[in-house]
Amino acid sequence: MTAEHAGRGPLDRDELARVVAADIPAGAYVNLGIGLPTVVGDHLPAGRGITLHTENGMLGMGPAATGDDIDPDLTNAGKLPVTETPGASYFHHADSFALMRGGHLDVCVLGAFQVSAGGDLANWHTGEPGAIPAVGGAMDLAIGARAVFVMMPLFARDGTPKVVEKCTYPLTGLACVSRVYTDHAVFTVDADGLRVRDTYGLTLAELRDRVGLPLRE
Amino acid sequence: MTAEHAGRGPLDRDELARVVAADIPAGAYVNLGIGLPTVVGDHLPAGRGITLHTENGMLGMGPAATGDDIDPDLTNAGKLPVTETPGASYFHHADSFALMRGGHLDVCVLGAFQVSAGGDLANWHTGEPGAIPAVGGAMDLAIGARAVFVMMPLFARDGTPKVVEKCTYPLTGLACVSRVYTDHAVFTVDADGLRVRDTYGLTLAELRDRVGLPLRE
Amino acid sequence: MSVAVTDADAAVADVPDGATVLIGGFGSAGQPVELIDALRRHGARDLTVVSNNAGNGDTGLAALLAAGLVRRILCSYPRQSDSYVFDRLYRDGRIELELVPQGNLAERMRAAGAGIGAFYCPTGVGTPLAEGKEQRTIDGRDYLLEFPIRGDVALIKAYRADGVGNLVYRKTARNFGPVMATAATTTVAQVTEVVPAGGLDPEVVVTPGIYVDRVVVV
Amino acid sequence: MSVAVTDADAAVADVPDGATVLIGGFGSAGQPVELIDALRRHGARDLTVVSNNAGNGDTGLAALLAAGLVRRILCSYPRQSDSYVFDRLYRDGRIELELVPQGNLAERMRAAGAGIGAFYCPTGVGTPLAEGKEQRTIDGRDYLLEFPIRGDVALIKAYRADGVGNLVYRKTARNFGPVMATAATTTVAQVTEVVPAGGLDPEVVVTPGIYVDRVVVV
Repeated sequence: MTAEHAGRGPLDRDELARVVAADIPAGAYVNLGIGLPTVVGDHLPAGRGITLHTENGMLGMGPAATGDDIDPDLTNAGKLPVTETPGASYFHHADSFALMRGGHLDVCVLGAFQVSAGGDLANWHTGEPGAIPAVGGAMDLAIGARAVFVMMPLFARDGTPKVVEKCTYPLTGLACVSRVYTDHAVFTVDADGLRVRDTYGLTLAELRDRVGLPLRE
Repeated sequence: MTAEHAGRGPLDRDELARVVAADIPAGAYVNLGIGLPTVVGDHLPAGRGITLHTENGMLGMGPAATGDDIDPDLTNAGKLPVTETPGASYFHHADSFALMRGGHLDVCVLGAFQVSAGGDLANWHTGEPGAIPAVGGAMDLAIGARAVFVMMPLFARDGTPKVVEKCTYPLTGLACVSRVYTDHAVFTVDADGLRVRDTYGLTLAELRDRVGLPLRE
Repeated sequence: MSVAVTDADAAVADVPDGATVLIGGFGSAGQPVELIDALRRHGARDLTVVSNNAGNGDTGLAALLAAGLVRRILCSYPRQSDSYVFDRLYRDGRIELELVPQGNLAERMRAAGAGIGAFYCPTGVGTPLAEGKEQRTIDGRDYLLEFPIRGDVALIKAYRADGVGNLVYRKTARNFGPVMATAATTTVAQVTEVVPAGGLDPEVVVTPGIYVDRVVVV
Repeated sequence: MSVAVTDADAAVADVPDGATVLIGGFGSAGQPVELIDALRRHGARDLTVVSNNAGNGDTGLAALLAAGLVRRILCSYPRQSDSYVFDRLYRDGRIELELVPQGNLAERMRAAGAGIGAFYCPTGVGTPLAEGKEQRTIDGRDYLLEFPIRGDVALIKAYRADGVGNLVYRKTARNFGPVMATAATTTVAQVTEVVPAGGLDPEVVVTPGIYVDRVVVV
């Protein structure tokens, strides 16, 4: 059953982050990708025992560092200064990626250019001529985390949906996305394709019309 | 040129260990296998900066522990209590064997049942019916150390040479032995076979007669 | 996440018959004797055990074997001066042995924990332990293809835990513990002490708490 | 063995033209700037550099690139807001790029240090980065075959060394240092301080001295 929240506008950035944050299970180990997913960290409920991993080599990452707490040796995957929480640990890159690729993270949250109905992810490269590619840990997270949450606007600037039948951007991983959180709808992904869990600012019928894909309710 | 030391008896256990110890380069990282090779540790000259590795997870192993220094959490590969030296470090088994297999040890010293003229090593299993096999880290050391020194009596109890054309015991590693230290002779091994560096208690001619293999001088 | 701190019997109460159990230790150093004793009391049968040795004397792993609960063991060095329990079972055909070179035992468990599907390793080429394994020449050197070893449960011994399950070890008792913790679905660590989260320096944690499910103070 | 303690210029003086140089750091955290500057002054040409990023601003790795000494770079994330030196060289066709997923960069160097000939890894299956790689299905999952990355020299930044070259790091500046130290023929570490052997707790050493050839205090 889809929950339609049509009598309101689409989710703003913080509202979207709160929806994602609310879906992260208590006690989970979580990696928040660079960019939009970082905002989720500001909305994780206290006391739920959620531990943040940063792939440059730390579990138990705390909030962004400010003022005197800024330490150039303590940064997140976006190379911004962060803090440590009690119970944190540091490890080298091979250990950090073993943790990611070995299936030990409960959830990762990633931005995306496109997600296909089958859960394929495209988030590392526009593929445009002259664009300099950069992949970082995106492919490792895509295949490694037990649940891959994507967080993105539902529509590109030109209005085309970013949830697609088949990705046209270069892929990051195959059939790896579990859920897609967007400003206009939350989707779950399984072997049968996309199901709409929530809509925001439009009805399911309107969503189907604008996305143009089979969307189960 | 072979150095013949015929005017004396064969090397005893400590003399043999001293010959091996004298050949370990200053500054070397060394693993001494269980059994006879352990004796080499007692004869390493001080001040040569030789560091001992034990595959259960330590660099900078010191001499055997006695009395109050015995700590059940600090043992060597033979499971005997040992000590640590200044500059020691501990690591887990995957890291310890990565170090061994990655070619970082300068020398390992191993016991053997047989060594072939081509440097094949047999030291883990008699292959007799009913014998329980046990390999430990022998195969990892054989392929991993930059130089593999074998230390053994030249003749088995029945008088047959343990340096052979082709091993009849199950192999530990192929073409991996660099030198063979025995009570009656020291051999170097290369692509052309065995060369006799020293004899003890017999002449080169007598050695050739008893071993029955082509032995270069 | 706060780690579950429990007693030894509760910590192994859900190990099912037929489970693969990774058991830490090199000889007696790092052997989680109290957890093994609890597993024996629990009585799960047809176990596959992965451990470097096959027990010493009559206690710990040897007692588990003597109780007839272990169908199969993967280890590198079963034969020791006091491994008479294993020796008897093996000669009587009452336990299967898969002999694994020590480095492969460690690296195959690391592979399981790290998501590696298989790896090429030079250990054992040309030996009887190469039988049945794929061989490949890479850059002029021969390698054997080795596959991961995964556990349903790992029983390990560490020195101290903190409240989120971070572990530090003591000297060479560290041995297989950190690797096994990554390779099992459920990891149980026996420790001498649990300190609050923040009580271990983040720089010196050897096993991060993400790999530790239950802690038992003995 | 006592580690050689030297100055930055002496530490890189024997790096030949055409060398493969592993350079630690994730962005600026852990980047061995003083060693990179010395390598630039040394002037070895046609270098292949392996590093997570391709330089920031005009200093460190970016300056090495700007000096025209680097023919080829393997990295996971060259494009950053201030990677204009690399960007220009790349667009001008004056530097080759091999883009390697970050986990493969680390694991391929670990493999080099650990004697692994190759390994099967799930990262990148079905993506453009799988092109030209062998694929194999193991237990129903698809993997790509990845080969080791070896260095002639590794330049890394640690926090403290002791007299035998044991290293400890600081926070997330640890990143690639410990892995690169194992993967290079010669490893040079810049540190803030060298303490005597015995001055680091053996339990907390991250990189054992066997992997460290030269130490430079900056």
